[in-house]
Amino acid sequence: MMAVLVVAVAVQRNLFSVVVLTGIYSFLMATVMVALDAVDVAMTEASVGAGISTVLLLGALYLVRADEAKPMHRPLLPLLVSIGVGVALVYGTLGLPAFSDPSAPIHTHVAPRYLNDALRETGVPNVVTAVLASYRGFDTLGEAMVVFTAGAGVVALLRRRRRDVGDGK
Amino acid sequence: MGHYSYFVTIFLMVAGLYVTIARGNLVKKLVGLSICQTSVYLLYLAPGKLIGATAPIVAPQYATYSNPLPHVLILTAIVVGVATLALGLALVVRIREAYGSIEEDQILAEDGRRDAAA
Amino acid sequence: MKNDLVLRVVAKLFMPFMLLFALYVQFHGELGPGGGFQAGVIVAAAVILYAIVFGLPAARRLVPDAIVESMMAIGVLIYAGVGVAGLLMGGAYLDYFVLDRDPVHGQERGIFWVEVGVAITVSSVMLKIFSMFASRGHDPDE
Amino acid sequence: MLEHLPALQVVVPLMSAPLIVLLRRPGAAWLVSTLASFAAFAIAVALALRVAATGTVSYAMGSWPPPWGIEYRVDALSAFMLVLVAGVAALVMPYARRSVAAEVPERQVYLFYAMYCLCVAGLLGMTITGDLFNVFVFLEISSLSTYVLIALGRGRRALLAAFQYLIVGTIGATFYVIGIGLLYLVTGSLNFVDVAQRLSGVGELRPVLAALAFITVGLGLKLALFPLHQWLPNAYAYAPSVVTTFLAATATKVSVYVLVRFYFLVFAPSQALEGVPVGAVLVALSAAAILAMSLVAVFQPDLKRMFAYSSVAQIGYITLGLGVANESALTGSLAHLVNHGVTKCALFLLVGGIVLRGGDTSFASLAGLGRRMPWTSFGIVIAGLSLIGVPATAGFTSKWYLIAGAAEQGSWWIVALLVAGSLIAVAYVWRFVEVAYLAPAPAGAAVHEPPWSMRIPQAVAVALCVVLGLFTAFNVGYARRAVDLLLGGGQ
Repeated sequence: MMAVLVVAVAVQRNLFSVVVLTGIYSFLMATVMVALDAVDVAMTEASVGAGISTVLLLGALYLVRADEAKPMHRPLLPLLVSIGVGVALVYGTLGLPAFSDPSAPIHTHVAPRYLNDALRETGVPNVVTAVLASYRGFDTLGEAMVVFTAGAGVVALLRRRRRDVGDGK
Repeated sequence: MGHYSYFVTIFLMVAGLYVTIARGNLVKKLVGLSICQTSVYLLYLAPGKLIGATAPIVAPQYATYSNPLPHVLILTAIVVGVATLALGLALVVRIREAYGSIEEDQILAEDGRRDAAA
Repeated sequence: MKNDLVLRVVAKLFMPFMLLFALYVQFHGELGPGGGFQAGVIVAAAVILYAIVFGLPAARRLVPDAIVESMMAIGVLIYAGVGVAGLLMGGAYLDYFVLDRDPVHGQERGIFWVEVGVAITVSSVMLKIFSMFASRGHDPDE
Repeated sequence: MLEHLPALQVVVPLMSAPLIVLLRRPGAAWLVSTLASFAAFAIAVALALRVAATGTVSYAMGSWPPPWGIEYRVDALSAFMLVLVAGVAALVMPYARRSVAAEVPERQVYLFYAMYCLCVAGLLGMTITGDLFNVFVFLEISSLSTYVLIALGRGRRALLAAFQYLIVGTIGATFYVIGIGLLYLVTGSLNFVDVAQRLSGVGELRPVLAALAFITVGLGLKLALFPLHQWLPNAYAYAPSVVTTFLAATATKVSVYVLVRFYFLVFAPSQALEGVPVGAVLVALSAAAILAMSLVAVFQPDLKRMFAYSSVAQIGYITLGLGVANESALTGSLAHLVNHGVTKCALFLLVGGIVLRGGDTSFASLAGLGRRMPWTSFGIVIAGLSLIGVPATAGFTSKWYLIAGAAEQGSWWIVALLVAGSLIAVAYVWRFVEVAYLAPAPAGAAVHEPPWSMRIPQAVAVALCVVLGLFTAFNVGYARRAVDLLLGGGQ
């Protein structure tokens, strides 16, 4: 289902449809995340991927008003590069532990402490929140900074210069 | 199940990457990029799942939980993704205002003409 | 859309519930899914809805631009400030144990303020980005 | 407070960015970021002295012990990089006041400085952190702010350059995330030291190999490793002068540094990669970079672009040393990080002065520059000599070690290549000399140098090009210590 959507996104030339399809893709991704027990992530993906991103894309589309032009040349090199990347990843993942293997390193190292002790050490039952805000709180500070950077950056790029506003000279 | 989840992830990722580097339309590039990033999330989340486990919110009636660390990392990655998208779109809007086009080929052609005239 | 009565009424009715839900997500984040980031996005979505239905100028009267821009900075400063508080009270940076005599309480307090900071930054940044895009469209092309 | 220096190193510039946004005044913004960058420089020097005296410093964020929490780790290698990044950041600031006022629209100036602080904090954070994922977060802080800084350059081409860099940079960051994801899946940890230790117990090598490939390509995109460099010349050519200077001197270098950490402190000690020809591939790519990019630089019509291409070539020298990977070559590589950083810093600072006074850096408009801007031209020649690697300049010492490293290994073709690269550098530096001194100046041109606030940083940078060539205690001395750390397996 998601694969079909992605192909549709790649083929579709009407940018409006592309954006809508991407929104649907994000919602599907969110449901997959719920199935994977990542409820916090699913909630974020649904609100950010399907919500905010779509609004931003639509807003930008309103400003640029365009459809995609026909490509001028056959993109052979990108295809090869993409396939090469895919092959490298398949090769790499073949050596990984199988799906849902409880003896995989990620389940036996580091994470158990979070699951066993987070409630006692931080008083917060949602382990994701505890790790996010406390154990790896500095990452989250960085994350907030990234958001801030994007906000200030968009202001820097899109704020009218004095001449545009017409109050300068 | 085995490695099935990885292969799905890889397909999605490669498709996104292809759209990003093959397409000349700047908005489409950004869409491809965000699909590519989104699928990487699965690469982290899928291995964290344990069948029979529940979401990592500690409660007395459950004993096994899925791994919370990938969730935290991916939360951060999602935020980074939307931040990048916002900046990218802002640039696209400015490019469109400056060049009147959002096709990479046309923009480069325009710059080439300008160079030739100079 | 500005003149559609149904939309206007529904939007007005929805606003308090969306904000309430955001608060729930914010403060329930320690027990269930959710937290500052998600709550921030929901707050932003509520105001964006308002802006879409009532127009950007109305939304700007509701939350002036300058305030939104300052809030972006204040949010991260709260977060980073919690870290500095940890330093001043004798711990490491972002050390919440020292924020209260009882270390676990200190943790809870630290996490609470950190999430508040995240929510403020996220909601104001999302709002700001939206309004930057929206106001860009209002003038003649090129 | 002294034991908290590692945290303050990053937090001071990080917190000054929102502060600037609150203040909003251009003057105040400049003052805050100047204070922050000088404070960061002072902290970096203090940390470097402490590492030299007492060895590696580890700092646990939030008092959570690694690998559960995020560790900050200052060792001989990262202390060395911190001094470079913070030093350049501080050196550029006094210069920035006039240059930014001339090149950036007034209403955007305070945001420019906020972005600059974020970029500095991002690069410092990448350098100091001991956590794989934290590198990604700070990489993104520095990248996002860099895109904005480039886009604030004059003219619409800056926008396209920033966009192209955004696409490439994000792909690079995504690849990096994939790479560390694979490492995480096989080791269960995100801490550099912990991952390195656990990696030696990993029997299955395919994910580790794939991780190596993805991390190399991801960081290679950021550090402009040939042939992944296409974004760099445009980004450097169209960004504001201050940004070009800071990026050329630090941003690519920090990515090289992260790559070095991975190669020598994560992959090498685990012996996971015995028999994989990483070095040979690096040497081949670097050789291509040195020759091809130096030649391309010779034929550029614009001074700024020429130096941008020369940067790609010079990064080739650095990665070449990593590929050869014996003691001398590595010393040369790491010393070249600093030497080339300082040299390019000087060159772009001087070019920024030309932009301020003339606005145009194409060779056609530089005719007779030696008479119009005698000091600037003289400075470019001195820094150019360092770029070539003439004895008694900074560039010479690092190239000398690189050549020695290649000779020890018996790779004479590499020695020949290094000499050839320098000869081509002579050709492109000569182009400037020819235009500036031998071509007649346009009639009526008077001497018109940039203001003192810009000349002093320029003079300091040019002087450093020579001083670092004569007194090698900092660059080569520290590089030596860092190499001991790298080849000693990290502990």
